Amino acid sequence: MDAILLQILNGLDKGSAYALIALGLTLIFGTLGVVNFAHGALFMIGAFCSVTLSRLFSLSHKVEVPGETDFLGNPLKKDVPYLYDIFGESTGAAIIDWAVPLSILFAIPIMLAVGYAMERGLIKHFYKRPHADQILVTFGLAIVLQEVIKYYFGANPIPTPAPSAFTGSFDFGAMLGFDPNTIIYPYWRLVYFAFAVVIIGAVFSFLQFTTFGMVVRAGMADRETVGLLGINIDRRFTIMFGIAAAVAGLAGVMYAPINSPNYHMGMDFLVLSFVVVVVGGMGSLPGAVLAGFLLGVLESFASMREVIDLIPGINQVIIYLVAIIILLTRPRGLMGRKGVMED
Amino acid sequence: MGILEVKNVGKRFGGLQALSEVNLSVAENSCHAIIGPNGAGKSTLLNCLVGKLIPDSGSVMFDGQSVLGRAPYEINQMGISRVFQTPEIFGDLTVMENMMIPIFAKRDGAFRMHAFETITNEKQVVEQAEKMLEEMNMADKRHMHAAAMSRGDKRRLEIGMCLSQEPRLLLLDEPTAGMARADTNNTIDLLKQIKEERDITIAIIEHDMHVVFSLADRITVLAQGTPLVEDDPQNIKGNPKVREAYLGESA
Amino acid sequence: MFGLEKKDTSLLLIVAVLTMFAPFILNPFPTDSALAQFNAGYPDLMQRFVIFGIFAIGFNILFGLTGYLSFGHAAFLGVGSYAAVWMFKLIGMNVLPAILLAIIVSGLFSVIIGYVSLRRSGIYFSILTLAFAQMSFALAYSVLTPITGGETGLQLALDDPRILGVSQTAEGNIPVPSLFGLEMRSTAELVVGPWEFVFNVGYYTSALFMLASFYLAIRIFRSPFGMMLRAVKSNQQRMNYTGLNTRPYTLAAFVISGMYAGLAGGLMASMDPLAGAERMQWTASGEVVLMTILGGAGTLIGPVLGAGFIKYFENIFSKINDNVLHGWFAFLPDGMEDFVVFIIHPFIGKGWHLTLGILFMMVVIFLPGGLVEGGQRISSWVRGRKSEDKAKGKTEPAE
Amino acid sequence: MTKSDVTRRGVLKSGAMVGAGVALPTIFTASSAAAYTNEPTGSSVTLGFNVPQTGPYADEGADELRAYELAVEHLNGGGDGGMMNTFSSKALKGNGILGKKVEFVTGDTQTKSDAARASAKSMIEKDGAVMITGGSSSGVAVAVQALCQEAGVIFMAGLTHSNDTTGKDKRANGFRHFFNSYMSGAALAPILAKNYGNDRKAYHLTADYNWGYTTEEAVRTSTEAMGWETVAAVKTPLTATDFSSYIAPVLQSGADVLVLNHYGGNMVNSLTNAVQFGLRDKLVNNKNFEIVVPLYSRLMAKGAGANVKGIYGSTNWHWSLQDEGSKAFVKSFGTKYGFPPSQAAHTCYVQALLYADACERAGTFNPCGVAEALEGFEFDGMGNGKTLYRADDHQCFKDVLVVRGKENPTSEFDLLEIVEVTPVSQVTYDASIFGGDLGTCNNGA
Repeated sequence: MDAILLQILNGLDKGSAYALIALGLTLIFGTLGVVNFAHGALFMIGAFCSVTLSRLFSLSHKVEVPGETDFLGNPLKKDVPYLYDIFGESTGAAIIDWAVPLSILFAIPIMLAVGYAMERGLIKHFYKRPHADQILVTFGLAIVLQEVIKYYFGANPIPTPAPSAFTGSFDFGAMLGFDPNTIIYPYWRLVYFAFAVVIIGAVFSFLQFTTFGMVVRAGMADRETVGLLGINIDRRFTIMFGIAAAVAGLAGVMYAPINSPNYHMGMDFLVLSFVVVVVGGMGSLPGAVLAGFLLGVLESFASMREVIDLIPGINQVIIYLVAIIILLTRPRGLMGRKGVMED
Repeated sequence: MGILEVKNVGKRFGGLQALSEVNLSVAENSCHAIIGPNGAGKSTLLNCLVGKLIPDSGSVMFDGQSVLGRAPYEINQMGISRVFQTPEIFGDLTVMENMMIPIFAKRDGAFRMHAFETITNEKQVVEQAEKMLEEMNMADKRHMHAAAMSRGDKRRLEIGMCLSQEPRLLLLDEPTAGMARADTNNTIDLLKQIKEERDITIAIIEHDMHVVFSLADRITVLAQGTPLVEDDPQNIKGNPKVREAYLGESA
Repeated sequence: MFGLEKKDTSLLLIVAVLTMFAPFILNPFPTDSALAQFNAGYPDLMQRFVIFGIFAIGFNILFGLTGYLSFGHAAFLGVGSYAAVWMFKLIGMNVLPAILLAIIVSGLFSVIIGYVSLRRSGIYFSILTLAFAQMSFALAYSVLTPITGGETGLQLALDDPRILGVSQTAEGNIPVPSLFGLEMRSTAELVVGPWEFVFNVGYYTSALFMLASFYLAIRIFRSPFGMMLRAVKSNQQRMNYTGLNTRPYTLAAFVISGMYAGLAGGLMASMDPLAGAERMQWTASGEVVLMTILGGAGTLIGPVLGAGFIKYFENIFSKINDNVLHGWFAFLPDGMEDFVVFIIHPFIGKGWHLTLGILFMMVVIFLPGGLVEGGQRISSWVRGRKSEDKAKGKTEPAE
Repeated sequence: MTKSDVTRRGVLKSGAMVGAGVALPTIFTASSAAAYTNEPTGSSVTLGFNVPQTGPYADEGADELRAYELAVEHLNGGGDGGMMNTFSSKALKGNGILGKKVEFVTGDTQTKSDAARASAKSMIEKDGAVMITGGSSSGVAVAVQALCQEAGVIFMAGLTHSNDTTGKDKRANGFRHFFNSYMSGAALAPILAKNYGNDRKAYHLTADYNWGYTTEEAVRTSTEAMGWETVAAVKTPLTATDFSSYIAPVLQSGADVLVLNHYGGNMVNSLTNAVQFGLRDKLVNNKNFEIVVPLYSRLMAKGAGANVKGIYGSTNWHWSLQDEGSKAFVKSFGTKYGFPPSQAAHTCYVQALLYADACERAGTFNPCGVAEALEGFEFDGMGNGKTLYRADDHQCFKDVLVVRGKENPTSEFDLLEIVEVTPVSQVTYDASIFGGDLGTCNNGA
């Protein structure tokens, strides 16, 4: 029982990332009808926003430490961040410590700008082209973006820790009356899950309760009709693309402490998140979220050693297996609409 | 006994009863029109005839055989060809190729792995296709991309493709919808010619009364998913029920 | 000739001449010149050109004709390689049975995957093939290690049975793949002044297979079957209402292209008897997509060009480094030289992926018909300049 | 083609046109004119450095390449000579190898066996490399080693840690300086027992591929011999990025030690996740919960950041070693590049020197001669103390370092501290235990 509860918790957390990426993908697909293979790259760029901001905060100058030497026997020079000079050592250190959450503010304008530039500069020209072309051009863009990141940040993962207040884990099991240490959950993952829920909630209420959102939803349902009504749906769609990019980017920002960002993390997530979208049903926002969490939980279950012992290798293939089964039994995914992407 | 016998067909979509108790008999070598206001269930009925939809109840017999549960391609192989509201042709292929495909389908059936023959060596098919292109007055366009043609030409090509299969029943779904007057008249002339020159049964779904009365031998009026009346064209013209059914919509 | 029309015959002959004389064409620079590094006429790369050419030709039969974008085609290449290596391990080092088995096994594998995947179209089909391929890769890398060799790949060993051959040679080495005794690695060299040309048995074996594949592809393209496949891409609705069952057509195309991939895999294993799981990864499938699009999907020669282009990039372009650049721009003033090198640096050498990505995007955006369309545009532009008055019509469909 | 001449490359490079008209075409026969593959006949010899330049191990590959460039510089008499001055064999004179200037070509393995073989083949076939070296994973090493065996050139492995490289998949033309999983286990176990006690319960997470299996096996066997119990061993997919679902059940199992048989990105992520779960703050069975990483690399430790603090592992070499060889190497590398070398750099540098030295001692580049010179070769002064290149399996036997993540690093390079230098006697094993067959040396003739 506790083992299952534990994996559900883990799965929800894994699912948060899937759901956030899939949500953005679906927004783009639903509003613009574009299959965006560069969405994983947006997630990666978000994570590198965290990296960049912590690097900016840590910009330092060398100060010689008397009496100590470096590995070559020369006098040791220590890096002292400029922030220490400006705010004093303790405040400076606190700011650096909180770089990841602060990156949210830093990332939002960047991601919106990236999304805007992508839509206006590239995607716009592909509305009328076949889906295969959209996949291909965004696939090319994903390669370019990841290579650019690799050029500037290297191939190795870059550790980007969460604020020290969030390190460690709390004993969830003890709260529920299980034995201590049976269900532990890292604080930062809890933050991530809560963050994902907030973002998902924000996107849904934005679409539900604002006029802008209503028009966009109408546009998702029937693009031509709304166009006929004389509403400038294209501009709104551009904004939607920016928002989708921001959602993916924020998912990446907060993900940085969970796994050290590297240049290929986008591609790692891309395939999975596409599977998520397809399982959820192309164009269905609730479907994307549901499938994200569902696959996260299933993946967690499949990695239990009892399960692996029973079916070796199941943890390697579970997501794909589920995708195949769902696609064959429910062609439109869990909550897909009729007629979407069927040609 | 008509070549096409529709008996007690009903179809529901969720809460909407699209068709109920539809009975229809299309006599061989006649031109039978099905008319009715928007939402009367004309397209649903047509889709039930060609295998796109399966009715919830009733039977559809073509030449004594049931078409229900068969895939569209099987029904086509039985001898029913369909012309769509917006021309469905192979836009990326040339006009000549468009014309050859149905002939191959007629000759070779639903699938044949003829991967090691060359099209140009299929003399018989080529001849038939060229003949049909001549008949359709588009021999000069044979190397054109089908997608690049005018709407009227596309319609003409589609009809030609259907005819080249020598179907026993030709189904037309609003063949002149959205056409300019001149194109409409051309299409009417073409259909008239087909009707006169070939042993073919035509079932046509149409909105445009001008087209219907120019072509039909027999008319069924569909309203709210059920046949209102079936009669000869001249009787339909004066029928008050029909006027009533149409007045709500358009004149 | 060969039952082909004149235009196709000349295309086939051109390709035949190019492949047969590839050792000369690919080594245009004297070995002692600075440009020698652009020579591509060494056996391994030449083999790769034609083998990936086969792979892309096959992929194009599926994607170019039917429009079904498979993101899992590398799985068939991988399965073919494994089959071939197993043949080397169990039966003997003759390449023919190995290649034959590779084609059969990947054919069977593609029947299964195709049968399931082709129940969906569009992006659903892409995701299904991707899922199957990723599953194959993940399993081959881990739990199937006894069959696939896992991380290190499936390789020959001195104690393999090889019932129709020898386990080890007289010198105690593993025997090498051969065609009835003609070793794939045998190479002859021709020296003309400072030039050096290499003729390799493996290359010519692969090249003959490539020509046969190319010929077969032409026949398929020009056949009623090929026309049906293009019709599937153009309008499935019309297909169905014309009495044609699209499912067996697409499945046949899928299996044929799977067998092409198997042939490529078998040849790869014959040239180099080791099969690694990475050749099944989805990025490897992505590569053949890049090749086909870059060259020109749906055209006959495009995929071959694309394959050559990408392999050249991967093997030659990636070797250009800063020193080479400084050599090229030495004529510039020092500051300028450094600046130019600085600007170009991210795009060359290990940055070749970046250049490839940009190039690929450019092609998809501006040249949907790939390099072939580019060539056609240039030639029609040249012709247009010759006879300016001739009004330019719609670009003919790429052949 | 009047001035044409069909011959082997070897003849061409020595006699240029001398053989014109004399040498009859020997078409389609594998090298009969040359004595062995790519026999260097001019004034220079070409070595092939096959390292990952793209892909996830690109940074490690870049460090390997730096080491090779340094080695070439030293071999050709440039720089301060580095470890050539401390090397016990004095055959190298700083005039290249056998009087020929050392040149090199590079290839990109992409850390894929296919790509690695392709780049190695290109260097052999196109550039005439007489030796291939480098690499950053066992899969690649085994694949390239087999290729070199077929082609008839020497392979000097780079970073490869799996037992298979010199075990099941060993080849007569291949040589490994780097240590292996077995040695890691043998070196680590006593230290773990000493620090953590003899009655620990271990939980293994193992990367689901060859290297993972051999490492798990090695650590399990050697810790169980010390009295530890293995509670569970779970395989994790290579492609996994989030290890939470593997790590969360660890505490439930009653284990008090977690062994991460992961390398590279896997290691960075699994360790980061394990620390996030606060495992190391826990008290299980009244003992502090501990984490062990059998194979450490400084470059990877950098990726995991502060998470490595206090965690034990093993490594082939570390720049803080204070023997003369290591100091000399760190000095010349550090002076040239501004930071200390990684263990990958060290092993690659040493391999290049060892190869050159073997050529000098053998008096030939012929792979069979070189192999003979390397087999059973004993040397010192290369950073790991007295070292033996064992003839039976071409594996180097030398001291193994047990290291621990440093609590207070002074720089971004100062992440590990050496806990113990395990003497070679403790990590030596019988060559037959891993099976495999060297076969016979192939010189391509």
